[in-house]
Amino acid sequence: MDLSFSPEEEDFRAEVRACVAESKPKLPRAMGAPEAATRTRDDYMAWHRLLYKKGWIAPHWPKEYGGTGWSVTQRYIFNEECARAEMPPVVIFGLNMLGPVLYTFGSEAQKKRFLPRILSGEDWWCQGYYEPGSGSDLASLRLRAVREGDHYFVNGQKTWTTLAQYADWIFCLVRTNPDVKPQEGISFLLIDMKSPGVSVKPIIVLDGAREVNEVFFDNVKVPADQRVGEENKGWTYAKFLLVNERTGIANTARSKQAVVRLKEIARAEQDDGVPLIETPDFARKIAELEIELAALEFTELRTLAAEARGEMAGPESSILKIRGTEIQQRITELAEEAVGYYAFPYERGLGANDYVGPDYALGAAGRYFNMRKASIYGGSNEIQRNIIVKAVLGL
Amino acid sequence: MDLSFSPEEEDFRAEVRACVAESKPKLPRAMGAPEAATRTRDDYMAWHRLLYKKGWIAPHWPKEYGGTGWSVTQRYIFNEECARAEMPPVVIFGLNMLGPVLYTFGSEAQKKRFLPRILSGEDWWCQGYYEPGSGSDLASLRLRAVREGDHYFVNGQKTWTTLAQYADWIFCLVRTNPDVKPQEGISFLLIDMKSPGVSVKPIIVLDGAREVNEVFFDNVKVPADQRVGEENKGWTYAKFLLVNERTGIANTARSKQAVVRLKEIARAEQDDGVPLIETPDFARKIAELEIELAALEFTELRTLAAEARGEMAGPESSILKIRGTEIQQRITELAEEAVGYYAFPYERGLGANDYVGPDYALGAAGRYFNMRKASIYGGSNEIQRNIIVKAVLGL
Amino acid sequence: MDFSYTEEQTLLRNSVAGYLADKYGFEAWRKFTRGDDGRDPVHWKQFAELGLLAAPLPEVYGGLGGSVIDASVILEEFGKALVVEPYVPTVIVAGGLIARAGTEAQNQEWLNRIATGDTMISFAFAEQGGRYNLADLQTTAKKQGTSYMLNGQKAVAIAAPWADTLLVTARTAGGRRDEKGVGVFLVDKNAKGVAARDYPTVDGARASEIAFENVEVPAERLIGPADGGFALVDQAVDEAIAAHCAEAVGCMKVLLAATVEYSKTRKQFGQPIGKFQALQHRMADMFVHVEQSVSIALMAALKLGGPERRKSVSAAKVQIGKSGRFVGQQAIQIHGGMGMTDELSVGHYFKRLTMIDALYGNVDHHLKRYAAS
Amino acid sequence: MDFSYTEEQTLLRNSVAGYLADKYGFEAWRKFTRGDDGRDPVHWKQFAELGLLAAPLPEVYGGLGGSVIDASVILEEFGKALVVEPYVPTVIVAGGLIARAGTEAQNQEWLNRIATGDTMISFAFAEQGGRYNLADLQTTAKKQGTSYMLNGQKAVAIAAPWADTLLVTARTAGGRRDEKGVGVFLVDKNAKGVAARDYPTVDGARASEIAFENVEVPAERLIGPADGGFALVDQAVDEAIAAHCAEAVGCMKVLLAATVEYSKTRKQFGQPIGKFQALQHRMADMFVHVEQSVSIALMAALKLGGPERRKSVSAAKVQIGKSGRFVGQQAIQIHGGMGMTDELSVGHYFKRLTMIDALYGNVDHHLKRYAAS
Repeated sequence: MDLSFSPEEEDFRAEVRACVAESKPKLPRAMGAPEAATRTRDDYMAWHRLLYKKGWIAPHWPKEYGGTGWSVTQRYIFNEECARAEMPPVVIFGLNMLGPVLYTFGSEAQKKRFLPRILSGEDWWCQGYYEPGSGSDLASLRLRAVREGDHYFVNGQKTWTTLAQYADWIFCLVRTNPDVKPQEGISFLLIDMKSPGVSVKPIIVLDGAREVNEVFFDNVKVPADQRVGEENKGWTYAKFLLVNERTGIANTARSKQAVVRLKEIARAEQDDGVPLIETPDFARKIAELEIELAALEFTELRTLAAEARGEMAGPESSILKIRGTEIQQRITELAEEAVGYYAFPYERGLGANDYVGPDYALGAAGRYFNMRKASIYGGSNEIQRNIIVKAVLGL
Repeated sequence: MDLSFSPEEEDFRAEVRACVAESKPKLPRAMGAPEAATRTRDDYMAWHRLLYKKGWIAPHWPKEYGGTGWSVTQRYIFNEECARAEMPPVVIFGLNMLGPVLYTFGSEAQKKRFLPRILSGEDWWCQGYYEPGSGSDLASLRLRAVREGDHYFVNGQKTWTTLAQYADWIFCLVRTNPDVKPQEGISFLLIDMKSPGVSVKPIIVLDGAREVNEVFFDNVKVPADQRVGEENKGWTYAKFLLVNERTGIANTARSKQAVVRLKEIARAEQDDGVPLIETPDFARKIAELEIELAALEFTELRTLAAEARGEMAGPESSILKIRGTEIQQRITELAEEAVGYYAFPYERGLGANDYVGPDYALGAAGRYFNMRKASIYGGSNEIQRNIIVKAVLGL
Repeated sequence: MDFSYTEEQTLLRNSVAGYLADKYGFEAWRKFTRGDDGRDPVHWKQFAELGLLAAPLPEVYGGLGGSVIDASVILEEFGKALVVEPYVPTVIVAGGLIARAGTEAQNQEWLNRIATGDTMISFAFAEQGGRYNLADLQTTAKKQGTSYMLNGQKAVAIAAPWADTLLVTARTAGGRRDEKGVGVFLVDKNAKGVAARDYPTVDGARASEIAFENVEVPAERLIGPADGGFALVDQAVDEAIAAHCAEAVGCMKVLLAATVEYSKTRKQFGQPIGKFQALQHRMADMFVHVEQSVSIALMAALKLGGPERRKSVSAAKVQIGKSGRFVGQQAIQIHGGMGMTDELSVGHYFKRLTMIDALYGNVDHHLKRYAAS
Repeated sequence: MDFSYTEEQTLLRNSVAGYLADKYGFEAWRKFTRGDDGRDPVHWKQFAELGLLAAPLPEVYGGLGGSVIDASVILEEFGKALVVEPYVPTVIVAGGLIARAGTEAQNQEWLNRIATGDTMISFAFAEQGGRYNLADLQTTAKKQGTSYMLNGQKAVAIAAPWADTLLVTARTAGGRRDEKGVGVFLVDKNAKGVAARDYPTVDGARASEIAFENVEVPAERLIGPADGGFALVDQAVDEAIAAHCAEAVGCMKVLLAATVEYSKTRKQFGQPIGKFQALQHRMADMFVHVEQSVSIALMAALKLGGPERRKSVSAAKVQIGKSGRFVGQQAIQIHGGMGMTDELSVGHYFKRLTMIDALYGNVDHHLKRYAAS
């Protein structure tokens, strides 16, 4: 066991840090957490395009498909440096979710057609998994796809589709056979969002953001060669994607940086003339948070080490989702608490870039409200516990 | 709504206080919490006998059976004064558990025979409810009683029988019909512990105390007139007893006094030369505890007020069990924490009345260990939540 | 000891609840809180007509002489309907403070105006950098002849955009955090030198940042002694806290009921999610939190007039702050994605409970105050 | 970065686990911990033969030159078997301290004796009234010629009834809580003026209250500088904490496995209690606690030699303290009445975890130390 980095790894860190430092001023505007809720498509894509040019857009893809071929440690370093510089997150739907499904299960034609455009950012993908009736019980989905000749005709609805308003394509779980066990009648379709019959309706969430949408399908015609893998085997690919999703979800690098921000607030905020961070109660809460996060970081490192040894991410990785999201929620909760009365102003009511009170308070309450989603989406934390119960504890 | 006491109630409080002050020196020895684990039968009975002489032994029994006829408020005052003076608890099996069952469902002969001896303390009762296979699932009990002529013959086992080593009698739930739904084949029997075939085996618990026992029945002959109520209707009486038990279980008066003791420890214990009670972390924990307890006391008062209005204790009273036991556990946990290294000594290893370290540390760890039982017995806190779920929330 | 509501209180509850159910439903609320004004002015008038604004005020000045329990009854119902009107600042804080410390003339003028709904008062006490210390004031009031000259800024004055009058705390003497040297003034919102920057709040109300630049306030608008206002404000805020605790109880009761109801209809894995024991026990815990909150809100109200006022008010604020977070967070979690939407009321109760925790001192602040009192 | 155990470490784990499974089962443990001596002397000898006592000590003095991870491996297995022998005081604290600060002669003598199992050392550092401050010392050591004269009392010296030697901290200079002026001495347990009052501890070990009355300690029994012992002790205690964290992980793993197993067989309401979702989710939470504890214990061990030693050790002690309570309490709760009995091992692991929390500073102590470092 050894915690230290090799000289090569230290060199790599320096290279990443330089790239990040050079890129940041080129981004359209400050992309720190407070502005996240109002990011445009261009805001998201600017960093994506720079990384693409550098050849760093897909650290976890195999080299043959345009990945970097980095070691687990290099990816860890890359994430750390990006988080520390508060670079915008790269949109994960194409890169982290669909990409691995395609290069693992897609046809050669699909790989050729879609993977390069995911890397370049030409195609923005969104995820068509959830439906009004099927949240945690994903397999109960009902979006119907009926085969006629070389096409499927798709009718029904998806919901909670993140950033669908920017999407060119959607990957969808659809029901191709309603007469078998739910898991056995699902297929995995790629659908052009510009197809006739596709419509998108925003869902406004607690902080006022338009982050998710309903997507409706009215007799949408989809070429059969846009089905990934076999018909009615979509559940396999769906689960593959979900497990993949879970490993990145701990977000410890981002959370570490968010704690740095939180401490800045707590240093600025005064309680009877004492910086909040020096009051015993708040100091304790930050310490408890940092300690949970340190433990989670080492849990993540252990998972990465197993991955580096060639072991598949197992059900234990549900821990990363559970604690990772709890920590993210806790950070936003403490920030909301720290800003005192300045949790009240609803900045959206003031127009863009306008706010009242200290600048560090901007968005603190909204992020707390918004982050409640983290224990719901991506397989609710209750579902993650069920996974541990069944797959780890064998109950 | 009004929180104040009438002049009559204040007079009553003075009378109780005087009685308590006068009685305390007559008790065989100090009966504070630290010594609880080593109390003898005589230790328990001394205060019982004094109360009996005074006519105050059964505050909640109707006057016709020897109760005091006190109002709810008087009983509240009485409990408060006894707790404040750390008078020993009165053993509840006869008085609080069996008594109400007998005067509600018992025959005239049973009332005449047993009630006076419960009041006087001549008969020590214990509770024969639980069995090795039936804990929270009480109705699955199997202790078999077969009727032959005027007698039942009882075979099997009870367990977790508190203080059975001192008991003259046991009230038992027995299975008289194994061929019907579990709840429908149970009877309620009173069994003389001196009957041939009854044997008692101690169970030593975490703090080393002999508090509970296994009780074995080997073809024990029990006269049929020692059955309470109808044959196979015992479940009704059993449930009546359990709901009755739950209302007293909040124990807020005792907990308030235990917090006083805890604060004494925290004042004596030094952390870097500062009394522990003045350190922000411990001060906060005590404040949180006191606040939970204050809320619980008012929940209890609301329940008592409903009782005074003639309403039966409902399933809401499960709150009293849940929060009451959590608070008791928390008090002992904080005391264990407060004494630092003096949680280590196992006093039982040192002989009676002998200990090392500061006297306030005596028994702190043992009480913490022992009190883990509180969320298990009397219907585990999980069962109490089930009661709320079904009977209050209707889920 | 007596824990029963009087018949009048039950009637009062029914009358408030009836009005709100009829006229203040969630869809109406969504509409008017998003409108330009952020409220529907008819409600304040109706509150006056129903006698709610007069309820806790002394009878001699147009009030109904009700008890603190009456106020709790009203506020619990207000909590259930997410009422945005400034009942607490106007009636409880300003009304209570004037009734206690005002001159005969002030009582005559202001209490009557409050009772009839003729004024709406915003309590401008908070300042940037002052956090929850009511004496941490940089706004000054200097005596000049028969007037006071007000200078400074106030933060997050809730309902100020609607108010005609501001109840302002300012330093008349002493250092920044001295308790001695605090004065309380009724300031005309339209007075020269008052500048307000209005904005919506996350819980559906409106508030303002207010700047005072050489604002002349006549001496008869000073309530109580010029440098002895702290104790008055401290008590008025405690009464406000007790009222908001009752409001929070109303919010929590709605959330619990809505969550239980939702869990009975929402199906996953072939059965209502209310059949899953992990969620059942969480709802049982929500119930325990709600009942403990009911109890402690009652305790705070009943002890307002006694020697344990500060301690029991802080105790209530702590319990309600914690329980409000637990109940709110779990309500959203059990509602799942639906709980995250602006469309359902659940999230709005959650946000209101969060803001009640921030108001007049959060859990940590009141834990310290509890331990110190 | 590398998170793999070496082959040697895997062999070491198997060898310790094998011995303990064979010879140190729970029934044997119950018997000898209740015997007069409280232990079976054969085990210490066997630990020596297995090379466990030598494992982390330098090779030149009879050790095996193992890493901190080796110690963690051993301690985790010790935790699983509730080992009562004073491995940590003897090998980690005394061994580590002597190896770091001892003279050549001291190293030769003592490290060899430790490695061969020829000595058992109790670490007598705690004092009544001193709580968790290692510098809060009232025991004094006064230089007199070539000796030190020791006076004072030590509290809860774990394993002292079995030890031949005491590692004692004493004030050589300065005021009661000064970090400067702490000396560390190896004191013969049988020296004149040493009086011990022995007793069992709640977790199955033995301890003593020790009084020193004019005990003469030769100067060659002073380890390190006469008044500079604090930093030595501080580091040795951090190493002890890392070791106990590994031990606690062992305890927790056993509790989780036992609880899951019990829940599969224990039936209530016609099904195994492991089918009740409320309990299932609680066991999932136990699993999360165990894994987080594994992680942070690893972190503490790996950072022992670096600049973040104090911070990461305190972090680990906090996490393990909290997780140990959660896992222990839930293990008992899910075992129900059976968990309360002395007969089952569950309660003993719970008690050991409770004592590990109390040892060398509990959660609150290390939260403060974490925030300060």
